[in-house]
Amino acid sequence: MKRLSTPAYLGPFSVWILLFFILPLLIIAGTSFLEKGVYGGVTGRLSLTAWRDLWNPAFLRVALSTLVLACATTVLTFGLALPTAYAIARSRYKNLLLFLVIVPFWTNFLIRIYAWIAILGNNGYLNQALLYFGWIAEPVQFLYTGTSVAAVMTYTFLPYAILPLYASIERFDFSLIEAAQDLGAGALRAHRLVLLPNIRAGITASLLFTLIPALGQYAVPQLIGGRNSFMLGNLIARELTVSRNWPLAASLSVLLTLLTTLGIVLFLRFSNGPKTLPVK
Amino acid sequence: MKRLSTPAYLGPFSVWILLFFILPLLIIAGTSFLEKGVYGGVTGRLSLTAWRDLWNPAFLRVALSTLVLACATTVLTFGLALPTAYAIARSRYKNLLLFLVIVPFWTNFLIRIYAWIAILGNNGYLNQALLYFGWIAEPVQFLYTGTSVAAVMTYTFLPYAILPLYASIERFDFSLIEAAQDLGAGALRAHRLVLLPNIRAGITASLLFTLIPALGQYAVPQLIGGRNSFMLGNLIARELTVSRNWPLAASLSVLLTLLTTLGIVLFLRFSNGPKTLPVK
Amino acid sequence: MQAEIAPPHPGPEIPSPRGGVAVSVRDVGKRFGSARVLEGVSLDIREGEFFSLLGPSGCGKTTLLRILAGFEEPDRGSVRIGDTDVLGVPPNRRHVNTVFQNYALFPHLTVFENVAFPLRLKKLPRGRIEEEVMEHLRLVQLEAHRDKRPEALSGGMKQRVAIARALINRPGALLLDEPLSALDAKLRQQLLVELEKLHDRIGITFILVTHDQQEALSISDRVAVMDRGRVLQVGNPAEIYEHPNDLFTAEFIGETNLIIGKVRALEGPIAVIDTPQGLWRVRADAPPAPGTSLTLALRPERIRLSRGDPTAFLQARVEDLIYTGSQTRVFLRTEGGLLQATALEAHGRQYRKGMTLGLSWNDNDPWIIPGP
Amino acid sequence: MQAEIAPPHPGPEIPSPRGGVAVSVRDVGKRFGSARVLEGVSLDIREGEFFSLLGPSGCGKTTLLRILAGFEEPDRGSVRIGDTDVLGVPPNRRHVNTVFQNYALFPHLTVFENVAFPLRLKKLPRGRIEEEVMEHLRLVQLEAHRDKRPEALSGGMKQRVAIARALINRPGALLLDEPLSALDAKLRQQLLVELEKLHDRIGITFILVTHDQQEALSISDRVAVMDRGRVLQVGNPAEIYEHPNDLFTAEFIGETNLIIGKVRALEGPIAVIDTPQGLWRVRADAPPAPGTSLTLALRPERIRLSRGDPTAFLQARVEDLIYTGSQTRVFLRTEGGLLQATALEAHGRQYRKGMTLGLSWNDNDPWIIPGP
Repeated sequence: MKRLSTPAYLGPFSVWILLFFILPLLIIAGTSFLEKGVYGGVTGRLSLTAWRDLWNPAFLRVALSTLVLACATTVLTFGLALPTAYAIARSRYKNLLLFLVIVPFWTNFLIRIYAWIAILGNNGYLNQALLYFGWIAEPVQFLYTGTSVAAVMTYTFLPYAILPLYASIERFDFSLIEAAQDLGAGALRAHRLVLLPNIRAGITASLLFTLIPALGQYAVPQLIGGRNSFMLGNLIARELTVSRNWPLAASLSVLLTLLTTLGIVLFLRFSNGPKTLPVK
Repeated sequence: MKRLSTPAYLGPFSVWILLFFILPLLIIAGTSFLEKGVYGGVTGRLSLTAWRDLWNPAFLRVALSTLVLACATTVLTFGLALPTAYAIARSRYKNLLLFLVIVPFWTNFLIRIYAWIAILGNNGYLNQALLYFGWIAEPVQFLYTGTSVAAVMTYTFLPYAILPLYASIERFDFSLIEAAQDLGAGALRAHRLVLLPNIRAGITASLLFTLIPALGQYAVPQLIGGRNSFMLGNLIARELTVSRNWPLAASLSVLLTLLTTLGIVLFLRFSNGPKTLPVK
Repeated sequence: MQAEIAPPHPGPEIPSPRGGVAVSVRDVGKRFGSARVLEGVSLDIREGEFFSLLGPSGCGKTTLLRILAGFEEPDRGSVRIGDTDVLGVPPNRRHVNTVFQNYALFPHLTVFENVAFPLRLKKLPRGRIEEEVMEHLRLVQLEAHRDKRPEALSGGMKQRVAIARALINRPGALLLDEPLSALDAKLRQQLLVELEKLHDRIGITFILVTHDQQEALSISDRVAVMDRGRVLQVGNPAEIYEHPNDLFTAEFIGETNLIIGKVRALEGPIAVIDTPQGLWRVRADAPPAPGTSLTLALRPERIRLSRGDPTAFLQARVEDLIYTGSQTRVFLRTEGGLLQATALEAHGRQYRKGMTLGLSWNDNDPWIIPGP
Repeated sequence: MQAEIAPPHPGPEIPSPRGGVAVSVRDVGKRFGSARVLEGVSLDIREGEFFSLLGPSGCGKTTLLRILAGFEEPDRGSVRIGDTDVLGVPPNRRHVNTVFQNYALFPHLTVFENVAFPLRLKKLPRGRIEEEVMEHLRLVQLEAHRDKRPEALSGGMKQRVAIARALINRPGALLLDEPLSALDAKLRQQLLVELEKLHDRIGITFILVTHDQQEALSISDRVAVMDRGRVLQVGNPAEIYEHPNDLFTAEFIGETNLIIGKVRALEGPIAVIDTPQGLWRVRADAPPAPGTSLTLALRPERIRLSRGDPTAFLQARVEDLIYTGSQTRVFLRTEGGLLQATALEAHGRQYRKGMTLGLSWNDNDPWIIPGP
């Protein structure tokens, strides 16, 4: 069984990329330079209106808060995913634990969100319980805050962040940790100096699997965040479905894509950073 | 470095399951037995109305078509994911190709869907091109069909189906294929008899990663399918956000969860099937 | 109690019992990218013989085996198995089976199902499969483990399953790719003996790839020594060990003292050779002309050591002794350099570092290798 | 040209040059779940000596090494390294370093950075690190490969990096866990010699874990033979090989003929023993009383073979010959069973299957092992 040579693959893959990435992107970019139709859609005429409309401080504020929320979510998710993935990979019950990580996702996403609303809402079970016991005087505002959006996004993305980390930790040769300890590193330091650099592929995948959907999210902020925590995804959805201003939706999308690309580039640069021994 | 003993883990994991699976499920199940509030939410009174409302032939028809669409999507996705994952795992450019698989997902989901609407709509680019060249006399109905829903869901889930398959194929010892050929199996038969049983974990993950979100999907049928291709997820979303009948949404959710569980159980039974040598 | 002692084996001097050619390789060449892995290899392997391909890693021996099995196609040359040219024939249509280095047992099947795999492919009736598989499991003494999965077996047991599975199709030749290299030293010895027994019992051609010269010499009817894609020498173990015809083989097989020299004179069949260790008299069938530079080779165990023997050829001081139990390696400092001798343990004990010993050997013990 | 010949080594008979105790293990026991891995092991390893833990896989030797390194804690007993009780001391605070079986080189670091790792942990100044690392790379002849990643190195080179890395902290003892088992036979020989050279040069205590008796005998000052969690015998290679004091050691170390017998009479220091092979006369320091059942052991190389010698103890027919180049193993059928003898190749050539040979040995060649 020789490895098949590459050219055989590049064909289909180029088609994939063209069809599913370049083409939609071109259509979106193209649409942003067209005049909007009356009931959605576009006319055939060129127009820069969508780009002019973009220079709206409100939009830019949303873009900034999108970036902040997405980064916070990514950090939070990764912080939870790394120890979880480590614990699973080192356990004797790997398959069971992995299964448990995925199980919550049997129930519909929307339903789970509404269950959380039922729990966390101002009249929700949690506030009612706290009031009942007299621990609070009036309901606490859990929902419709940036924090709640980040928390629910974290909850949503956690399994996707855990899986690639698990895969790379499970493959990691733990005798390297022993070697590092043998050579004078304490347990924590050994993990930082030897485990982390050797599971970088998993870390990268995990962070990207969180950062990219977080930047593009619209369901969570809509349901949990309310108007104050709108993200770019919500603006785009509004322009597409309510305002029916497709060119503006398109220019917002181009902005979002640029933001995502920026995030990825910055992240990759950071993660490929210093090639030398990372001991301070 | 001993492996840590299990009890240390079971604690946090039980909390995870309780908080993110059992609790939401209980709240949903509970809600389905309450009386609906006037503007959404529920009153404290018990009621079986939500369950009585469920025995509506329209709902059951949607449940059936949800099952059909989800299964069709799963089969289609798996059929595309398996050869793709195989090709990537056997290629010298694994990382590049994996990257290309994920790249399309940089752009926002909603945007990609709208780009497809722009292409496939009755006034879309494809119909316009076909009309222009005179290959068709009037626009073809691509959108708002069950087929288009299945196709777009496939497009959406493909990367999540490819990744676990890739991970297990990449780990597979291909000398086993050589052994099977050496012992008299042709190349295809060797793959069927030896590769497939040994990447079963990846196959299971891949199928579940498609089947579960497909059963719960609401965004794609709403945008691409139109009223004729509504799935259970859409009914639930409608009851939650438009009709504001939370108990009915909850009973529908319980139905969906049962359906999903049924799907998973059937699937696992099938995939764990005959333990003997699978040669006919 | 009686010690476990190795069973009979055919011995190196006995010619192959059958006359036909099992495998014939002619001028086979193979490249991977820019690396030339095989460069014009030709071999005839006789029916029923135990044939070894011996060489260091990277010498091309495994590639040659994979060409026989059908996993690689050569760039040039021809390969015949029995009467058929097998070039272009896929592995599943070739009448040979392979025991892989890592055994390549199917992890999802039990021992029984692994061995039954080839028969199930042929859709033999259930009873017939049961019968044949059990017969072969008995052959490798694994009946009791029929329902275990490979992961539950030890290394030696895995290897025996792999052998049973490869034999059940009754192949024309059994190809073994370093089957012992993953095992412990003591177990390796034991399985080598079992392998030999098996070969004697079933009588088909065995082709063994190995990097271990002890393994190849002790088990094979004939050995092909390979280096850098070429076959350097083919012969029975005694020929290979006693008359390696080039430097690589002389150094790779066993320990050898190599001394550069120049022919000074010929005295009939005896060449008198000038070396840093003095004048050596060497018996040679076709001695090279005076003035020729050459290398003399002398096995350590051919050097006789004695104390105070005035007739010895050389005097040397014992510089070091390496004790390995059954024998002692003696490192000797002569005026011209270092020489190594081997003494059976019983003799080795009498020597001490710093002692002066006399060295002697027979005229026909050293042999000549062309060129320095 | 001069053959590559192994360099000097301290030799088995020379006692350890320094007097202190480097490592002291007292009554150490360890279980994993229900499996008892170590059962009351006690050992003293002297400063500067080359000490081997020898035994089959699963005998507990690696667990003992891991206890010394600090990767496992014993269930009972004490472990001292130098003057300190190290129980409960984590690996990074112990004054020993380990060469792991798979080398455990850090794949994300270059050769230089791997070796520099321990010094960077200590935050030594840059120039000092450069200097020390290069000195140690020179020690293992890898200066030229300083910027390569481990994946680009051969097995032998990886091992040398692992050794340099383990030595750079100047540990009190170097622990080696089967460092040669992943290598080819020929390379193993060569690296064994390098390891010995290194030990002589730097003079610290080396503790080697191995399952290969040849390896242990040829390189060690002293050897501890282990089986099933116990130390059976500790001694220098000659003691271990020539006077194994139980059956396991006798069978595990080298080849041995084992014969069951019963003492018939004592004639001073000579015991006359009744065996299926006739009456044997064996010299023993403390011969057991008449009537005692025991096992006689006799090394194959102690059996002298002769043709037509009427004074021979036994007559036997050559049943099989296994040729391994430098020597021939001769399997002999006597009236009472099978015996194995070893002949140096030069002698082995004269024997043929079916020949009848006379067997003799010295009174003090066989030794007595208690119990059958």
